[in-house]
Amino acid sequence: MADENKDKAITSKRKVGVYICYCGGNISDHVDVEKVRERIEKLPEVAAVRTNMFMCSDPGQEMIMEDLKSGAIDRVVVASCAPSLHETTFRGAISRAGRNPYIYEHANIREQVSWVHHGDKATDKATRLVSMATAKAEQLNPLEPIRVEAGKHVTVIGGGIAGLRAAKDLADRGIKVVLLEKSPFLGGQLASLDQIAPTGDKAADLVSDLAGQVLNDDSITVHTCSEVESFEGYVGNFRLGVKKQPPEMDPEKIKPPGAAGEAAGEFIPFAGVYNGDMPSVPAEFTVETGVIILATGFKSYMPSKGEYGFGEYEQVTTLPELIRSMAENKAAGNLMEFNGRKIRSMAMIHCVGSRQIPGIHPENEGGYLNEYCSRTCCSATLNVSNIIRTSHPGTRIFEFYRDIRTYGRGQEELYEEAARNQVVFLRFEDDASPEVVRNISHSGDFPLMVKVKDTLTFGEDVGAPVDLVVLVTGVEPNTISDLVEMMKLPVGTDRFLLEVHPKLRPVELPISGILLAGTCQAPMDVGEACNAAGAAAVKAAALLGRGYVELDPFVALVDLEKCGGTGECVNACLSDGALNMVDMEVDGQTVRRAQVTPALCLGCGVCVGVCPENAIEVAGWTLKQYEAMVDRIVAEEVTA
Amino acid sequence: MYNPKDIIELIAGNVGKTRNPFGIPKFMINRWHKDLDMPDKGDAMLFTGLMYQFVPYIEKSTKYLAKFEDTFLEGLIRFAGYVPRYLSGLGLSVITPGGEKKKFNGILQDIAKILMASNVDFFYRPDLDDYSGVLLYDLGDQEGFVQHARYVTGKLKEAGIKKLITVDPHTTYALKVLFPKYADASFDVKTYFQLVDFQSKNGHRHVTLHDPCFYGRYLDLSEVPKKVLTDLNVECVPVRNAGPFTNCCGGPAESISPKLSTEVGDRRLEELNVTGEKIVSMCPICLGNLRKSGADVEDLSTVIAQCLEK
Amino acid sequence: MTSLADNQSEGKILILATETCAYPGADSVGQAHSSYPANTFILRVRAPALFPEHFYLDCFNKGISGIIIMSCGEECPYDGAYKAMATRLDRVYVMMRQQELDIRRLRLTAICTVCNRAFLNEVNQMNKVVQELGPPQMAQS
Amino acid sequence: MALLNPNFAEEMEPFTEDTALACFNCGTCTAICPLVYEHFPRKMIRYIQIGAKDRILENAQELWRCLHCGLCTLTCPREANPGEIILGLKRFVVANWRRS
Amino acid sequence: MNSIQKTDFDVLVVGGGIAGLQTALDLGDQDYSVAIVEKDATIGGKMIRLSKVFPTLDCASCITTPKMASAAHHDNITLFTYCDVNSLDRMGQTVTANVTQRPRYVDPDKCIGCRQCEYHCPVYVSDAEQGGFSATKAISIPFSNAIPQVAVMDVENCMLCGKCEKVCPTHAIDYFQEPEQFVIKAKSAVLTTGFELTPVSNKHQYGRGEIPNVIDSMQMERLLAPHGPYNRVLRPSDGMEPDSIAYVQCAGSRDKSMGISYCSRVCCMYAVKQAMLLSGSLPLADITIYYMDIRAFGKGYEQFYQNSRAMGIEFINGKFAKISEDENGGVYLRSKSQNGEGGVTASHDLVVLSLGMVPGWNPEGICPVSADSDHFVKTIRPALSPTLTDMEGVFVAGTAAGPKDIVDTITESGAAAIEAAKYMTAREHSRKAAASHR
Repeated sequence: MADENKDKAITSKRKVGVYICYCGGNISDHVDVEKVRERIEKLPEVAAVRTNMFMCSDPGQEMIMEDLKSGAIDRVVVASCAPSLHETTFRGAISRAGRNPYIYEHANIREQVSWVHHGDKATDKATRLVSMATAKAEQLNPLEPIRVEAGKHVTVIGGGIAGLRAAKDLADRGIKVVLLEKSPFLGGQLASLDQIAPTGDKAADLVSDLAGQVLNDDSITVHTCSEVESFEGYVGNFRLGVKKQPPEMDPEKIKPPGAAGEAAGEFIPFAGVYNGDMPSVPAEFTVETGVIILATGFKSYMPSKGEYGFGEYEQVTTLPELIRSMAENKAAGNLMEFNGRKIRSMAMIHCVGSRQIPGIHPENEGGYLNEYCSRTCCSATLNVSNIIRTSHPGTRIFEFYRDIRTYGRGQEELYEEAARNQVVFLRFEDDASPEVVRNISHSGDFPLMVKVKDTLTFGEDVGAPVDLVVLVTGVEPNTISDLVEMMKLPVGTDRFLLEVHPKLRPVELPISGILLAGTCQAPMDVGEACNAAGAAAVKAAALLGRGYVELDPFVALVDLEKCGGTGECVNACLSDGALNMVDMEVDGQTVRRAQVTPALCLGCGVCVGVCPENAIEVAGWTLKQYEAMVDRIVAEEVTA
Repeated sequence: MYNPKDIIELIAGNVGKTRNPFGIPKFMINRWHKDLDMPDKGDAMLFTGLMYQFVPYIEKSTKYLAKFEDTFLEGLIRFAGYVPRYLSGLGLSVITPGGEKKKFNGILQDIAKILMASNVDFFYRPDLDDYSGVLLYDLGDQEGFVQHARYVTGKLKEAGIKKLITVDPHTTYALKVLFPKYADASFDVKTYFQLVDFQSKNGHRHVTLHDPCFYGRYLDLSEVPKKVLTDLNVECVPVRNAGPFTNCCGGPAESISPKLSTEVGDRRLEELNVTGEKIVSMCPICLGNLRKSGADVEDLSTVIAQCLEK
Repeated sequence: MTSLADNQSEGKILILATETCAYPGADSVGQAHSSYPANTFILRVRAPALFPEHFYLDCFNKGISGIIIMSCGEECPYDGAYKAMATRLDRVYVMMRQQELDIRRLRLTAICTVCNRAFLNEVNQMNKVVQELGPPQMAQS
Repeated sequence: MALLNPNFAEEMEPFTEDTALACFNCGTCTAICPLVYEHFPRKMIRYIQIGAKDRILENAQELWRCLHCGLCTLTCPREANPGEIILGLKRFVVANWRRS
Repeated sequence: MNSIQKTDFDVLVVGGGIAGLQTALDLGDQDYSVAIVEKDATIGGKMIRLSKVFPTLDCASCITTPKMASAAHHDNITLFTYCDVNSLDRMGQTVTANVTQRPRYVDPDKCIGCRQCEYHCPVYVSDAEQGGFSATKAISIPFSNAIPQVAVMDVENCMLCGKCEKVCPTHAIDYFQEPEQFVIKAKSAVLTTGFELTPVSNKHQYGRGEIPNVIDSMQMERLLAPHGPYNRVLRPSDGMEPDSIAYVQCAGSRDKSMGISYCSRVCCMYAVKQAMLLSGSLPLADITIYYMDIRAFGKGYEQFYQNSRAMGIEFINGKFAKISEDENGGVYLRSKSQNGEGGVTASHDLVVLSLGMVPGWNPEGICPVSADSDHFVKTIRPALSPTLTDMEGVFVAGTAAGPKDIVDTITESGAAAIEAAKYMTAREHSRKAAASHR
């Protein structure tokens, strides 16, 4: 081995160290790791090959660091899982060894080899992928991250509970915040609730409390009736164009606040806190900000016409409507009243617009299914049932459910309380939803009948004659297609915004400096939304804490010797200002050459493809590197 | 299975008439105390609740019931006039074998001896020792039960009785839990084995203790007999389902469905037989029902009393 | 070695997969443990717009039998890059025809992070094409 | 089709403190019951919950199979006290018989 | 990292599981100095001991190890492992913790993690890290990716043969090591003390842990882990590959007869996850999940659950009443049937109890923070500030404040970190204000 290394030092100028992970069997069960090691050792640029059970573990990283420190190697390739998981881990290890983290290349031999291929083919492919990585590594150069000044400033989009929480958290950490809210009110969907479960807090109190704190905080500027119209920039230096305009409101439904004499900071039921700022003419302004937190929230599912009789029978309503009616009509009495009618018995049908199953539930109008669980509705329904049963003991309640999901602290108690309050539960299977029909054949003057095959009654058909049917509608992400398009936000199959990784980076998006808070990401209750907001705030605070942000160094580099000044790259460039033609002195002559503004360069490489002289490259992702990798794909000797 | 309605009415009628479920006058049943010299005054009264005394009668009557269960005769019982004489009243008394009666009387006598040996200041008044009515409660005749309980407690209260010593779990439960709740009468109730207070290492044996449901679950008394026996050098071999998790002997169903009762009893016996040691019970119902399943069962009092004699 | 022969006869497929969409998409196929032909080699790219026309031709010249560009499509994080690349590709097709290369050897497609089925489809289809066509023969090489 | 009648729980109230309401139909009582009998005692408990009084009276005999052994009550995860419910039902049925 | 030098910090984090690590990282990244005090010999908590995690089926090690490594290497974070917090009180402006470091009988500064001691130790002991299914040595590094990589001696089982002392290249073995007492002072504290599984001994009907083929969910995690005890799933009694496996849901939750009335929140999902992993490693096995309600409430959970049903995992609605053993090592379960007859008995080769969560720490007598009726740390503003406790400047995150899955735990840890940071910012402001008044 030692002699071989000496020989290599002569033939190859780079000393690439290769570290192949067993991944505790995840890789080694399908890839003959030791065979890969033997083959890779023969490559000219390779100085050392080592294997480990868990390369990402401390001893694994230690191994790399020691080889770097001893000078045995000067480039690193780790062959393990997907780079999204551990690229930063190993770059970190290289940094700790005192080396530049960009002398690193990753070979993905788990997700793209051992988990999809088997036998010799897996081993061969793994060998090729590693050899491709070493070929690239041979050409890697140290890169320095681009440091950009970042103002201690965050913009929160959305003035619901998560947005308010994030804004206040950041202000308390000494960071200036702009809060943008589309509607004239703060409080979001929480403002349209009454008592929340299971804490028993009044939504009005929570919203008033937090919105009050936000409005009283000098570090926070609140703009209601404001929407983001344009977006540009990068972490630390985002620029948002905001349009503020008088709200479109149905005067029948909502009085324009202020008109009724509401003072700033006052809570208006089912609207939110009015901040005293109502534009009369449209205005536009720009916000320069370091980090953007998206807290765009959710909307309630609207049943389609005919879904459980919705829109067909006037006695069919939704849970949000019921909550509103109850809050507006608090008079006690043996029977609850809804729309002026006394309700002797009512049905609550769970999972309307949630947990939809392809092939069983029809697609919604937009051509999608809500396959997810809306998480909050079970507890919300049980809470409402408990309130009704306590204040209107004559009103009977039947709950039709699939699974009762009272998962959180204090929620199972709501379920038990509902049972003790004589709420009758009926359970239906996924493919046997209850039916809401007009009550004709049965005696009694109840207008509707809810029929179900009740698995709790041993699969018998059971009917509930009722005065009211309440559809427990789930939550859907708010329509923010404009933001999604503008900011290139990733959206999951459930149409909620999609985080990078639910555990590693749960509130982050791939775009550095844009964070998620609350129900724009997934259904959550108030406490969970506030936690998510706190988690986003802490990331923003850490990002901006030092006054500067370090960006990936993967930006365009011009080889001035080759550049012929055609300007093709500038024409092709997608980012305004990232590439410019400038006059400069070369060998005593003034020539026009391309110049890069690194903070604005996206690193997309469009310029690379158009340069007639091959004079421009993206640092860390050069065309030569790719060519070297292709050579390894076709090289016969690699797997020999 | 018998129509519970008929059985309930039969038993309720008997309790109403004779203050016991079999319709046999108390003086004919309760004879165990005759040979013993027990004081009629003292600190605590021994209250047998007549359960042990009933066992021979229960066994006999259920034997006949079992014979007719699921036969056409079952239906006949519905008509009060056709209730065979031997299932109730004096007729039953006549056909019940004397040896059996003697055996169960012996259990009670042993208990009295144990109390004496433990220097318990107790007395016995046959006139105040009544059936607790617990069967009426179990069968759902709440009205009948409450009425009977008031009668029993009324007598006790009138006699100024405060402390009671019981001998079986059902009566103990009735006195400790049901009487305070339904008859407004609270006594200081202890079972006899809670009062055992003498030393002996004469046991030298292994036994399988069958905990009755009422001691194990309802009254949480299962640890006491175990400790008493251990102190007497009698080792209780562990049974998987014991204490609060004990399994039923099947006895309580005997009046409605003797078949079911035997089925459950057989299952329990199988569990108990795993240990291979002699089975010891402390409840007349368990004693009777396990015997019916073919077990060789001894009463707890017998085991304790044996240590006394040696 | 037999495996070497196997791999050669299979014809090699190069996949240019975007860092934000298609590359994690391929990972997602891996997480689902869905098997696909092993003669596929994925290069992680920031945007395929980086590659000039000659890159593709060079690849075929070197012996790559098929190329799939898995882009983000409309989801592309670099506004305009997709369009730029698509127009460039038209020129590549022209050049391929000149070289008498079957244009089915080069495909542009959009794969997102959760497009498992689409990914498998693309790979299997290209594999069929390269099996049918055999190794690339270039007119001028 | 059985029609729901939730008022029945109140009809039961004079006969027992435990009116089957705490039960969430998990079936533990049925599985632990030494009777090994068709959905006993949960079936009866469910009938109270949905107010199927006629079903209870039709099947009343089943109640007297109960040994009152208390295993179900001990094991019930929601402390719904199934044993006491059965006892309460017996009282209800006896009262019903006597009334008629 | 190991020897106790620095004892004054901005924040004390009690517990080095995923919640503690995330909290510490989020605070350390804001340039606060953080101490993590962990009772175990390694950080990583329960998560590092799992196989894969739902709903992404990432390997748990892959997610946890980078966080463990970055905490261990963080300039602002100091780890104290194998330490018990004896008291945690506020004294004026300071949170003071009296801590005992238990003896490892290995000098952490000298140990290089070479495992020579472990290889040469002649005493085999049951390996709790592998669910007790395999053996380790009386001196060992807890597991391959433990942090720190320092050996620990099991004094209960060590027979003092002296072999480890002889082979240790750095002379790190110290048979006479004594517990070390020290005091940590901080401005704020975050409790991330985690959970334990519901003790099986609490439920007689489930065999109290005495039936060999009835195992708990954490043991199944080990059987499924890539570096598990057998490298495949075998049942413990006879090493047979189980053909039918049953999951008993709510085995330690939603059961007042055990004194635990709450839902433990993760058991449904981990059972579904384990079932999916099992059907991968044992494609022919029948897997049945006995449940009351499937609580797949989180992001992507419902889809995950529906996938498992499509894969052929059987779900039977009914809580389990009783488990007993048959003579062939099989396990009988009694539950209610879906329809038709009432109680049914089913036989399975292996039964997994989906045990719930109980608090990992009881503050009583240690810390004046209150516990709620469920014995988890009480939070005073669960809606708006879910990490606030009733003790000033002391916050709580993760399963210390009630059952929680990993995603929610990590998010909550971030929230606790911002609360602690806010608390310290406010204090700094008032200190400055007071100083300027003077």
